[in-house]
Amino acid sequence: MDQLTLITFLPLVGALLVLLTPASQEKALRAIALVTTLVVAVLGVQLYLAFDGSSAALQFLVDKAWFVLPGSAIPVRYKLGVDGLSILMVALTAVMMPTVILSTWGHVHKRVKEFMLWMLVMQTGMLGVFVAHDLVLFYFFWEVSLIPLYFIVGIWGGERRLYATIKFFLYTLAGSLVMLVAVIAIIYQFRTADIPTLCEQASSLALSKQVWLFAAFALAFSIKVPLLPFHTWLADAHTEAPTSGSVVLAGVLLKMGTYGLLRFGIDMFPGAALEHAPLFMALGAIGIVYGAFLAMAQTDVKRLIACSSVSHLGYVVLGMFALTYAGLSGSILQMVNHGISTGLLFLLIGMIYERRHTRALDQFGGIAATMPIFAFFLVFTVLSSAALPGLNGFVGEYLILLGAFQAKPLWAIIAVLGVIFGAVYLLMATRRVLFGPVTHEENKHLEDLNAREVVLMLPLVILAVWIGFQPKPFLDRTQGSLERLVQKIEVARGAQNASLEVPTTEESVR
Amino acid sequence: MNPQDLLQLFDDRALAAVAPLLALAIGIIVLLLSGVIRAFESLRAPIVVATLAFTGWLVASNFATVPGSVIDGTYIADRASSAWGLLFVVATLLAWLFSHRYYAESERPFQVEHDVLMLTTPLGMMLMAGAANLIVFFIGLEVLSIPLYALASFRRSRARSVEAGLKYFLLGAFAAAFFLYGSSLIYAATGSLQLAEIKAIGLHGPLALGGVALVMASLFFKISVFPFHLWVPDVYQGSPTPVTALMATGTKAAAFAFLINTMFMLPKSAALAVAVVALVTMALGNLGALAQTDVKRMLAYSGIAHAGTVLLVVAGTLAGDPESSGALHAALFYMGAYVFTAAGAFGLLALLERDGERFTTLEALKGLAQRRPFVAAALTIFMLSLGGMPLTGGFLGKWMVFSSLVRAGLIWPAVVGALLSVIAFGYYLRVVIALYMQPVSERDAALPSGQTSAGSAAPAAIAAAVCAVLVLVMGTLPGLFLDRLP
Amino acid sequence: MNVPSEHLLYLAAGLFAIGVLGFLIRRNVIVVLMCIELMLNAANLTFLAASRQHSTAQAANLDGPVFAIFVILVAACEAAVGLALIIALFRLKQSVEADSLSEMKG
Amino acid sequence: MGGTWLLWFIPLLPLFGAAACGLIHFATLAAQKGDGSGKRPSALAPLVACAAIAGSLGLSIAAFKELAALPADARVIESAVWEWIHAGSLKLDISLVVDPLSAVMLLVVTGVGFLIHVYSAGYMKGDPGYAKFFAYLNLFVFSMLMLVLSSSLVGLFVGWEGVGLCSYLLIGFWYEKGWPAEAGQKAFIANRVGDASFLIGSFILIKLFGTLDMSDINAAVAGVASDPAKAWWLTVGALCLFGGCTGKSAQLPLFTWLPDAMAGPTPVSALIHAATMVTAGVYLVVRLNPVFAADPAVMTVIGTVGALTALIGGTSAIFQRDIKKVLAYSTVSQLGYMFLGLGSGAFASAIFHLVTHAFFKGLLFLGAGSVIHGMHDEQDMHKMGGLKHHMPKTFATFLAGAAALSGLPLLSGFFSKDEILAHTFAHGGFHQVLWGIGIVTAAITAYYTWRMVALTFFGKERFDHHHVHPHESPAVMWVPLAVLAVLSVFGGVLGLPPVFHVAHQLETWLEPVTAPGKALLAMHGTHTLSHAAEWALLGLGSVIALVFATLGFRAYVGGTARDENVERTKPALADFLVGAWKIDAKYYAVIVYPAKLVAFVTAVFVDQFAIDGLVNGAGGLATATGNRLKILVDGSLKSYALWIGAGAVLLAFLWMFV
Repeated sequence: MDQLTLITFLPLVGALLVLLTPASQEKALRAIALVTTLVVAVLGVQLYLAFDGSSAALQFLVDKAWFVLPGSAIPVRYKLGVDGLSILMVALTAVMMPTVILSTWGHVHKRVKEFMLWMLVMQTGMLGVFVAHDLVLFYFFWEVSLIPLYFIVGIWGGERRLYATIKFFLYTLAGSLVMLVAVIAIIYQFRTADIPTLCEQASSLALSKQVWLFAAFALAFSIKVPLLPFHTWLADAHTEAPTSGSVVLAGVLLKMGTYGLLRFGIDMFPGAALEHAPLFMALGAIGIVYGAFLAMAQTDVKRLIACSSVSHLGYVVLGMFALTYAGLSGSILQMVNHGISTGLLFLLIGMIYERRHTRALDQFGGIAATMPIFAFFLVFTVLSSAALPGLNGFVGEYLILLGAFQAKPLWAIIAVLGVIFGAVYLLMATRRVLFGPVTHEENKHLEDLNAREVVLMLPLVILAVWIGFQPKPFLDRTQGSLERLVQKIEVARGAQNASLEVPTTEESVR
Repeated sequence: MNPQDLLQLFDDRALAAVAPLLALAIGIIVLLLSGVIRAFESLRAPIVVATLAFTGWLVASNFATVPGSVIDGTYIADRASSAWGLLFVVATLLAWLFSHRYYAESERPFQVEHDVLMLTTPLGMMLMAGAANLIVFFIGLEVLSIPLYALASFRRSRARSVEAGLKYFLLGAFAAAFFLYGSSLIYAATGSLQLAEIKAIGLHGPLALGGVALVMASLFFKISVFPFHLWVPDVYQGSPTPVTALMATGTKAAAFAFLINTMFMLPKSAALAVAVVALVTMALGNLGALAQTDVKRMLAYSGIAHAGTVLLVVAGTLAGDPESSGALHAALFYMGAYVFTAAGAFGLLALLERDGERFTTLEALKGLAQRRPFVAAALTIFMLSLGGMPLTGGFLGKWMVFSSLVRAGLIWPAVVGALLSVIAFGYYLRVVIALYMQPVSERDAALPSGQTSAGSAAPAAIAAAVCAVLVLVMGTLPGLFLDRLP
Repeated sequence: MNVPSEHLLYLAAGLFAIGVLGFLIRRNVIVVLMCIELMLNAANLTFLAASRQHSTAQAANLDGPVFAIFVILVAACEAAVGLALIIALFRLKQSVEADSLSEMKG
Repeated sequence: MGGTWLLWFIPLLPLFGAAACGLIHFATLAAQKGDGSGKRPSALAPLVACAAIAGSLGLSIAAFKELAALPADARVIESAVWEWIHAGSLKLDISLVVDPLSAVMLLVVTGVGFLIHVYSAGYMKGDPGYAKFFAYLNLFVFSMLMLVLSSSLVGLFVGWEGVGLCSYLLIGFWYEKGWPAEAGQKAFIANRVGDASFLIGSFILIKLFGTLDMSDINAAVAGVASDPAKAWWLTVGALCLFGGCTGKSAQLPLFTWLPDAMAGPTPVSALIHAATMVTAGVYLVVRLNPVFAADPAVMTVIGTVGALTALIGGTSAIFQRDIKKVLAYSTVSQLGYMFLGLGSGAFASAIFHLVTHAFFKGLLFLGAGSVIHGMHDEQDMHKMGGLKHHMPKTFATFLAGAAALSGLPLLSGFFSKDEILAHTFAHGGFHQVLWGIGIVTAAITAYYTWRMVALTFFGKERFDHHHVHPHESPAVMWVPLAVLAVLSVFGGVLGLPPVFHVAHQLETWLEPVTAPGKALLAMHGTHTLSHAAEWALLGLGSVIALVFATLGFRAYVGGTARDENVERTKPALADFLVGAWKIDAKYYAVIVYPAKLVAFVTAVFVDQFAIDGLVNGAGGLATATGNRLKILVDGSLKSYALWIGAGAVLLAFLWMFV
């Protein structure tokens, strides 16, 4: 049994086990889920270590026949593989799930069986998206991964959960259905559904057709990222989702959008990506500042973090569409960083919610006195999220800003403003939660984090410090693929300039 | 028609072609006889199942050997019509299984008549699918429709059932009359009723095109496409749920089978017009369903939307889809998936309805997942398949329909079609939300949970389970079905 | 002297039009049933006229009349089922008004 | 020491110290929570912290000796390189470099740091967060050492933001009081504004030089400066970097956070807001002196900002009532002096003033701390007076510090400040105006310093005797005061003016570092001062210092009468000065409130109403049309048949004629 099939479908086996155990035995259900995710985590780390970062080729390849489309006899294959662009996200998804499952001890008490079932199915869906290398298989995993979160938000969510879950489902679905037409068009155009071959051949398309296909793909992924105009579903989905749902949504699901933009936007249609790069850089940069202002005005702390996600992912898109090596590697690393820091933030807010059952900022104040350990972790996470050097956020952000500056200095400068506003809203929130006199009676005798809650956060904290101090092994993992990608972009840039016949005055600085 | 022709009628290849029809006919007659004799009363179910199984086996064997045609070419049993035939047999079997123990005591004595009527419908469908002559199609149409009119109003005690039956009858007859007058005009213009000859002669001039228009109108009525779709909600809601299942799946498939054979009649320039009609149908179907509270009526509207989707395939072919049998493949697979999904969905509603409570409203479905997890799970799978979610048959059906459009170059209709199914998910999700995410409404809390009293619902439950599994298999391992397409 | 076929076709068209209009206007369901019969007969007439038109001396084109026979056959079945339904309606609603058939809507 | 990991231990020791104190803090927390009796925090924490700082002090002295032993032109010790971020062609590696400049800074940071650690062991005794305080202090020293030792601008940035973080944590140390947390937040955000401009500057440097290694940059500046296209970028880059310095060293646009930073404990003010962190800006300019010296316009900008900040700082300190606020504004003013010096190319003298300022300002802050400690946290000078009998040692050391600060002749302050003024005067042209501002500020400095001394230690005892019993601080606190007093008095030895015909120790020591910058400056004309001019300036400086010192002292030795009548007669002026020219209030009006308003507008109108409205609108539109379509299906047979007939006609028409 090859590694990738094992790691992708092991959670499904766990889900089956959960299905078979009676709903009454909650302890056993939680144990199964935890054990499964732990095994997958070990596999994920093993995969990460065995991955050779310098080669751009697909590794751990699995390639079996699946079915053949009638008439034109286009083979659709069950093809899995990992390359530099996806290895970090696969490892993160595998490593984060045990933390998420462990956190459900605190806040999921009713219908535990269904919750564990949906969590495990979601993990398979997410891993599938990152490892699928057949366009149809990718589309299958892309849409199927919507359903588990739909149920998780819908059943265990807050008051407006039905509104939030329908809105999130239909919004993402609309994007992916437009993408479906593009997927069909490109498969029948090149008579194959294999992503690597499509990536090579697609750049040979006429620019106008390439731009149309790119727009369709980019729309679906921009909704998922979420990029600026399509972000309104995120705040509702986060606020109404249960803690573990928010952690997974922020930690991994949003990255499927950015990964999609990378794989199907830039890798598949470099010409069109070049054409649209300034637009996306603009949306990213403005998204950063817009998200920051949004967060400043929030009164619900969970909604505040959701808005901060809009701002953070603005960085990722900015870095990606700078189309420079630094920008690209920074954006891939920032996908992981955002998963860690925002995941931790949601976990912490979840812990406070379990104790105070409210998320309104003015209900807190002076909690640092009664819960020092909680205060330590919250300040730590806020600093990692505000990109303090020495922690994970900084490495990604520095590379992104550097890459963006090399491409379009204007957007980089606007993004640097985001650094300031980011610090502003995060520190304002920390101050209103932790510092100041204890005004509310309940805050006086909140008991501090217990062992379970600290242990479940440790892997993410250690990862944050490790990426902060020693980012080289993580960055080296993406080296091979990124060199291939940058080389591809140069070719497309050359072709574009040749077609323009205008000697470019602005010397390109590497 | 001299004696040689009569003998020629029964040479071996022709016999094989007509064998399934004969098998059905014999089955119907035996069933009728069993109804007459009180002693054979218990044999009713086995006869039905035996007939359908035998016919199914015959059709399947025809599918392999591709026999010739009967009565000098008016009925052809080629691979396509055999495939459709298989679909009709399955649809009827499912509908019949769901009608098991469905009717209240008052209608129980007429169960034999009900089964006879139900058994004649596949005969009509096969004739329609294999018709190469307008007469054979007309006969098939009537052999299908008249039993359905009776079946629709089977629960005479209920005003709604009678109203549905009568409405369906009057409008059905009205459309049939259109068909007749259309084919007479075509006959007047071309002098022949044989499709191949008509195709050879070609249809020009007002008379011929007027005829085509009228024929197409009646076909569009049968597949319930805009502006001929208005009867569907009332008839589907009024008639007993198993009959609705049969109507939604069987008749639509038969009409599409014939439509694909007569696509040549439509002028190429009509591609855009057909696409627009199809899209409007999808829009009306989906938007109409959005406003419904009764699940059965909602599924009726969703049926209209699905008819619109399959019609897109016709537009695709007219606009020049490079794959010759693209339309046939798409329609066959789509209707195949739709048969299992819609029959399963209606079957579940029938299952729930039999609990004596008007169970088909959304309000009644609230919190069902707690009390009847399997029914809820199956219903969710059907809803997702109707919406076209991957891992279900519905998705690949939609995939093939859109690919025929994309291949033909009709990009924007494909995009609009795709976006309309976002609206579709709007109401499919409403069912799933009721099942899983809303608490049981107090009015229904008192209802007995678990299996109901009215005898064992085993056959219906098994049928629904099989449908659900097949829908998933069609989604995950479509190879099994795709490789067998003609 | 034969009546030219066109005249027959126009007559049939007229009959068909009357049938359709009758279906739309008349309130009594039985009359509606009769209108359907009228439309069917219009089709029969066209069939026969066309058959005559397409028959030549040596080869008579008899498809039309064959179709006409089947139409008459079907018309009979339809009438039977239709009347049965109307009786059922009458038993329930004590009226044969077409408008009584509007319990389900929306 | 070169090429090994030993150098790394200078910053790493305080890091391990911080971690150890952190663990101690959490351990004591657990203990407190356990039996709830609030067991007194163990004395272990200060020991660990002071040991860590002592360790790096020892290593620093050893490094200094090894450096001194090297020949003058090859005075560089580089540690092993640590590869940090590799992104394709861009290699951001960090190695620690000890060269004359960083050696000086090392000694100042670890030396003064060690004294302040010892002092705070006494000052913070009994505070529940005792171990936490030392953890933060050690973390701060780690960041400062990283900043000073790092070879690349990225490593420097790590230290840069690290010190910003520690100042945030330490200012908001007593967070339960509420306003210290706000002050901490304000400090961090102001630093972040500076850091943003620093980032842009470093990106420009990468764009120009392809690397961030400071020695490579300094070497390549000459080449880049000559190419006209790149020179423009270089100037913008230099100004951006200077923007970063204003944030960190509390210069004109971003100085408002420093006075509020006094909310933190006094040792923090001494260490961070007097001796080390605020000097980071000066260190950066001297470290990258060629980059700044390439364009004379940049130098003038630095000079003017320095002069104006000095003036605003000085004037704002005159009527302050809180002793720490006086010292805070005085720090802003003295930093202004340093940047004034840098502006006229006097890199060595700026560093000289930095060193002496660390001594006497650290001393004054610790002295003030000792006063506050004795007066049970009373900081308002109007409630003190006549403390010279109660705290003789503190009084003596405070006097030395005050004398040095006000520039009384022969003391360290006099020499370093005078040297800056001399160089500014020598620079000529516009810088002479700046010199004028400098002289006026020197006068004001002398005035408010001695006002402070008079109000605190002389005159009638204005505190009520029942509650407040001022007492001398324990040995652990006044010994560091004594050491600093000695340094403040004899600090001048480091850089005697040329007129004394004795080699300027610091200038020769820093020659290799400042040479490239000076060479570039020389291209735009050299400036020398005749002996006579120098003597004149020395004389003028000492006269002004003496005159205004006595003026300030005599005005307030009697008590606070002068303050009261100024507040009565010219309330507007008093309020204007105490509020630091109302700049902070303007910031709130122009930046903070509008930002909150824009945030509210975007959140409610743009986001919820506009974008979300569209989304929900689409949903609503669909359901609305759905409901309206229901009317179409009216259940009547007739309408259905009509639709069918119409449909047939439509199809016929469509195909016959289209």
